[in-house]
Amino acid sequence: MNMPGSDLLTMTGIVKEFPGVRALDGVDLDVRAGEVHCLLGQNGAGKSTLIRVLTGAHQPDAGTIRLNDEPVQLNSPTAAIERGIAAIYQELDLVPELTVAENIFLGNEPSRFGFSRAHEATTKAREILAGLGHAEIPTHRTVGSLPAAGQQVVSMARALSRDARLIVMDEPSAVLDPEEVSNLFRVIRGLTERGVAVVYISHRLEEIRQIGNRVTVLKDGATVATGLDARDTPTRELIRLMTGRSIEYVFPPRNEIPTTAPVILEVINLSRPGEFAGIEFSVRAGEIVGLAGLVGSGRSEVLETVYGARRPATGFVKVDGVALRPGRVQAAVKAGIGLAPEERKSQALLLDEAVYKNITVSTLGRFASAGFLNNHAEREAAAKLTRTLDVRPVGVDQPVRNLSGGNQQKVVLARWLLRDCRVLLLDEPTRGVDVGARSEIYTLIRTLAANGVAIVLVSSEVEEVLGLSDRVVVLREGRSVHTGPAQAIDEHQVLDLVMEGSAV
Amino acid sequence: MSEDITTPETTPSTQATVTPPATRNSARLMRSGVGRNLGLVVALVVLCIVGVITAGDTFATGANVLTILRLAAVIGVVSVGMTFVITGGGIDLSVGAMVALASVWATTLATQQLAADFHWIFMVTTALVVGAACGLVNGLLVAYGKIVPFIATLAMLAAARGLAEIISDRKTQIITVNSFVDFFGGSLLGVPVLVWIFLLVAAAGWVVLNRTTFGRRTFAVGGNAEAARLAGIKVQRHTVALYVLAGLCCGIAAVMLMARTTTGSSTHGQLYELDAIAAVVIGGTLLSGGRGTIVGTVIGVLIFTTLNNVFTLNNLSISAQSVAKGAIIVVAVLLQQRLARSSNT
Amino acid sequence: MSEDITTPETTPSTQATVTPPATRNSARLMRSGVGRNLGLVVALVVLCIVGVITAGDTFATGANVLTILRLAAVIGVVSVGMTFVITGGGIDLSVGAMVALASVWATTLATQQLAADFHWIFMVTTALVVGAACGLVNGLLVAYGKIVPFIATLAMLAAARGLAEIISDRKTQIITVNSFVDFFGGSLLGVPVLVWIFLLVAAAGWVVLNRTTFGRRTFAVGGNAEAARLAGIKVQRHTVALYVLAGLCCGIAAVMLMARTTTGSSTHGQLYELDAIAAVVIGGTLLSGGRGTIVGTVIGVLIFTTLNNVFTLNNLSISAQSVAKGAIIVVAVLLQQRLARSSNT
Amino acid sequence: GNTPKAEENAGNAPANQAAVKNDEPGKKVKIGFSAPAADHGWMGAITKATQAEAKKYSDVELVVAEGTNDVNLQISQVETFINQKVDAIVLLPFDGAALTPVATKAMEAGITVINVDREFDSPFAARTTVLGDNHGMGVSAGTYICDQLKGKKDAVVAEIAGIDSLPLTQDRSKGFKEALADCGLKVNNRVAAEFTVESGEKAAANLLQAAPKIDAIWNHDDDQGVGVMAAIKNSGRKEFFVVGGAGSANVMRDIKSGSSLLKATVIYPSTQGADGIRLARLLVQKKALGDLVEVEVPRTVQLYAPVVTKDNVDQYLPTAFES
Ligand SMILES: Nc1ncnc2c1ncn2[C@@H]1O[C@H](COP(=O)(O)OP(=O)(O)OP(=O)(O)O)[C@@H](O)[C@H]1O
Ligand SMILES: Nc1ncnc2c1ncn2[C@@H]1O[C@H](COP(=O)(O)OP(=O)(O)OP(=O)(O)O)[C@@H](O)[C@H]1O
Ligand SMILES: [Mg+2]
Ligand SMILES: [Mg+2]
Repeated sequence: MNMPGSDLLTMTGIVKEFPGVRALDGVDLDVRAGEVHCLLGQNGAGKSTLIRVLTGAHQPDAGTIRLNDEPVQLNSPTAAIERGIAAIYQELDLVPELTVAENIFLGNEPSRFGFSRAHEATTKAREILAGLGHAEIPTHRTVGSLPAAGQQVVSMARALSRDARLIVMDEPSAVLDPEEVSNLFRVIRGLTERGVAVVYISHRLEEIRQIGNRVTVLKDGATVATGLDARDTPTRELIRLMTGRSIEYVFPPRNEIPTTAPVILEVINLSRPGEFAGIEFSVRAGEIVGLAGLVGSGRSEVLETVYGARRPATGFVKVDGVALRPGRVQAAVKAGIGLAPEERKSQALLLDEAVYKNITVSTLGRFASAGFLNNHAEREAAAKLTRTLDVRPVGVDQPVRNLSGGNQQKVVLARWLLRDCRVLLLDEPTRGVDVGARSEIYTLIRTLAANGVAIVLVSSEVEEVLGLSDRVVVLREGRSVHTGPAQAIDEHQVLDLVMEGSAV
Repeated sequence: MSEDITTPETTPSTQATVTPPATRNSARLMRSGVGRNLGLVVALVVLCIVGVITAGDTFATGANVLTILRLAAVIGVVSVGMTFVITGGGIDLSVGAMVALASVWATTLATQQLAADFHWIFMVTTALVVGAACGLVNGLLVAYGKIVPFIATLAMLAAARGLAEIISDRKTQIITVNSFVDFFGGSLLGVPVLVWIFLLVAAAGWVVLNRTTFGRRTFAVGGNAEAARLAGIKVQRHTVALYVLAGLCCGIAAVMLMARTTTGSSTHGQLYELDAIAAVVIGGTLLSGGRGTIVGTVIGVLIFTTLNNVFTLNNLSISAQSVAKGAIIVVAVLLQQRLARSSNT
Repeated sequence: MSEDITTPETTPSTQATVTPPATRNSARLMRSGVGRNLGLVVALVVLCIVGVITAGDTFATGANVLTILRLAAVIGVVSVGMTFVITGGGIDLSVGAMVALASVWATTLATQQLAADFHWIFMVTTALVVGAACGLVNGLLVAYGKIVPFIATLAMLAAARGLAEIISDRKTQIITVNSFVDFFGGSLLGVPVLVWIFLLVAAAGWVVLNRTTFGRRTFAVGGNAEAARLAGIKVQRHTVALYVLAGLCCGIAAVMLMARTTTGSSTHGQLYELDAIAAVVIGGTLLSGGRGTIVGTVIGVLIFTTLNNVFTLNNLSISAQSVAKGAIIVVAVLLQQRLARSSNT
Repeated sequence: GNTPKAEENAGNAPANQAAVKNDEPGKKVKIGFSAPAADHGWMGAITKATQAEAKKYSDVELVVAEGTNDVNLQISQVETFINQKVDAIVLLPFDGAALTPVATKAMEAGITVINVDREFDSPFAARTTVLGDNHGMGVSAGTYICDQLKGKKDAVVAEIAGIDSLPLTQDRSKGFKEALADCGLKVNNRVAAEFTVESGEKAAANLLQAAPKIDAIWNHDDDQGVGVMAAIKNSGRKEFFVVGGAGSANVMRDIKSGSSLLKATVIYPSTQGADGIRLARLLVQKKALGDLVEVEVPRTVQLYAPVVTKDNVDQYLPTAFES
């Protein structure tokens, strides 16, 4: 192991070009052993690309990488792994059909003469998961059946399973709740104490403050600042470095909801065994109701059930007082409900399709006459939204696959903003979105509400739920433990509620 | 399928962020039309050049071009239907059997009698209805019975061919309705009616796939069925429609084959499933769904047909043809990939 | 493929997080072994019951069971190889052609002379090497040439069959090496050697797929090739290995077919690709890769062969057999799904 | 009565008058029949004629296996027949050599095997073999074309073969080539189809492009010939004549009409399977062939491949198969 403080990794002048896009244009990064080095930048700044260069998944067009002052060629993931570089990628790169244990040791299976030692793998996997505070995750379950957060934990476990001296974490906290995040930080501290270096990427600046030592800021594929102190650099300064402008990082003011506003959405006694039970809430026109809770508390399931994508065991959903046929997406869509789902890759995006096609796919009727599409109108409408949401690069014709994670999320959101829904169900709408675009999105959501849309919001960031909603419903293990105005409760109370269900 | 193994660098990527509108439009054209199919076009052109060199006097004649087109027409129509099914994330192994069944049903004594007494349109309608009905069964089995498309359509393949044999008593049913043969065997403006039909079907297919909501939804269903469902698309109903479309195309192909051979027979359309899928896939449609191109399919069909024609003109032995075919397919695809990659940089 | 359309309810969900270990283990067994294949087993049993009822005196005899097993053996070995390729996210259309080529090459005069002079092992080796070599070419084309598996193996199908015809001059090559025929045509402990080979190949396939790192990595490559690459798996090399394995299985199948027919011929193995893929898919392996089961494949093969046997015994009209086959496949799959669903709740 | 029912002519041999005594019912005979896939007209006709023949005898029970081109499956079908303890097996093998071992096994099990059309490579594999004359077909077609083209030294002769990988196709082509060589001609263009209408049309369309001028075409199979004639009609070409093969009723009617380019066809009887049934029955019941003095059924019966022209078509039309 290296002594803490010595330079472990130096990347200089890294250039990476994709056809038509210069994603990295001379990036420098140096990481010391035993530190948490934070990488900041707007969506599309090139963070993930830099990480992929570092882990051998991409080949740089120029630049040098030195490990322990030795120049290295990382021309395949294997090469990077062999040199002790492990990564948690932004897009969960797991094999859904394999079990948790198998995923953790993928490519590094405990084996003898080529025969895998399942028992050993299970035992070791349990150890690692327990170390991550997730002993409850069953090692024999297929990863595809785990929720996003569980998958994220498996991803972390995999990175830890290799005896790495540098671990790269690309937005590991995007799907985690505060409880999980502090868990993660505990693990990271344990790593750095052993001299392992961690490169940490997140759009949540408060996390940087808590865990980071130094910060490097990327903008448009170039390093604009490096070696900043993670604790002392003012937020304003960081945001200015990232975006080139100063942004008020606050929630827009709430609208007054007239008491006469009609109730649009009613959820009555909704249950699905094993997921949630007896969920009841209603949303009035112009109101934003936030669902708070820990990961796994069943918030996504509730939204999907309201949307008809899952069939409830009991209860029903009413729109304008009329009960919808349960378990039918069509019925919900007809009644004007829209759902921006949680997992963009598997539930929302058509990765190989152009940005504008992704945005208009659930509003096609509006751009068609007699079934024939007006491509021009489609592009116009999509372009307007991508400008508002600051999607980069700006063209609406490139396939969504080529966008950065945060920009993909904006595309998902744009789809539902385009649609004139009466009820909008937003599941983690700002997952992986940078600070600049985040405030745009908040404003948009507010504006929608002001126009009379009933909105249900799920977010793992309690601050976001409280700041944006008019009322909050707190879920714990599939049951609602509190309902009330957002202003009457603070972050700590919510956290106490979700963990114990007793406070207030 | 494992074409996904390609490293991210090789995925066809797109124009620069800051291209001015004019260039962007032409770039878009390049990408969507000629560009994406450039390799295929080159492969076809190379094939034609080989044809001209080795059998110039006969290959480059108008009559030969029409022969190639006529041969391409039947399997071409089937392939257009197949393009829809595959783009929508399915596969249809029963196309050949559906062609056979439709041709047999449309040439039974009863149907022919009706056609002779009134109009040949009865035969055409019968073929189309039979094709669409088989497609409907396929679609229902896949979308609502949740049987994997491969197995559902394999079952249809067995059943439809068996039914065709039962109906025809395994006899070749000769068409005696001359008006039918005259119409479909004839020409319009010097181009055979069959070729016209092919052109029409391909053009209609292109428009539907690229310019309508139906087409757009097909891409969505094939690209990510779950996302499509959550986006509010009626995925099951759409899937059924895709198989009906394929069945309909088989009905049309049956009419064309009836005109070409003046018969209906349970042996018609043998191995069309392989030919059609091959043409579709070589044309650039993804077997895993979500990406499909009618232009590519048409060129794919033309490549295979021209290949056969060149072989025959050169009097090659069938075995040598086989080996050469394998090699040429590989070379053509490699060529196409090279070109696709370089046209993107 | 569009089996993904299924609503979340129908995806095989799993037991609760907090099940006590004992229940969990038995639940796991249910799920992985019998459970997942329960529907298939039931379908097979139903088929057998039908056989016993309709033709009890002959169906239930030991000789008839051996007949079914012997028939299943050849296509069974091919299907085991196919299971690997499909699980790994590919497909192999060339299996039948590889069987033909291997059988022809292993029965040329020269090889037979060698075998007669020394040992029949030379014929076996030739067949295996030819199969593996073809598989190697397939694998290289797919993994490094980045040609979609469907097209690459379609090209191999054409080329290998053509080559087999050229080598054999389209004549059936009769095996004169008696020791070869005696060995492979014989029995061991009352069970034909061919059946032993099938059992061995299936058992080995099961162990490799489920108990070795190679097997685990096959699932990873088929399930998410990019994730596998990032995890440090050499995806390309692995893909090549899968196709070589399939080729090797074809070589073994060629030896078995040679023993059964005492011939090598370019017409051997016709449409094995369809039969094998059908058995694999009906067995529960996902065509899109990432999920595969050898047990399912073996039962799938047995279902199809038993079906044939029952039909032959019952003297159904040939066309009716086709129709019935299609219907039975559909019913079997629906049955399986119902059972799989109910065993999960 | 057990005499063949009044023949509405379902494509069967004419009543063999001398065999009447043989037709009297005897011991029950269970016969298994297996043939390649009926993926073309002639093969369909074979199966149909066989089934029709068996129906005529009240003492014959016929078990028919699904047609297949997979020798492995066909072998198992024969094995199943053995398990069923049938009295006789009429076997039209997809590949004669490949089915030899299992046929031998059946013979060893005491079952009478009748080999039809494609020959086994061992004399012990069948009691009796009924063969068409493929080589003879080629010779007949070639000789006829030589006669018609006599004197034309630079005549262009084209050949449209059937499934090229089958030995029978090779035999036909060989005979054709030999006969042409005798009169100084050769095959200028050769394409192969697959015995189906559709493939015939396709092959012929390409052939007509490849050869701008043709004097004579021999097409191996009348079923694919329907497609061949359709292609010729489409091309509008008339400078040649066509000789067919197999002898379907359609073709014979065309020949009779005289207005077709089809001038002749060489018969390849589709009654071989039906003959097989009769012979199997006789053998099992230990009867002799009616018109022979010999008390045993002969080992080999090779059917004759005559050329049918306008002059003699009436003689053959009644037994021709409706493809
Ligand atoms: N395969 C690719 N082809 C083309 N362009 C790409 C590709 N991958 C990334 N890009 C582009 O490179 C740029 C950098 O993307 P990257 O994913 O590194 O951003 P990021 O900083 O990680 O953003 P986010 O915070 O949203 O995750 C973006 O403009 C993106 O569109
Ligand atoms: N980390 C985990 N490990 C294992 N199972 C989990 C985990 N998290 C959630 N689950 C299971 O998933 C179910 C609901 O998870 P889900 O992700 O839908 O909840 P959520 O409140 O929407 O959380 P998120 O904010 O992550 O979407 C729970 O019933 C639980 O059994
Ligand atoms: Mg990123
Ligand atoms: Mg959720």
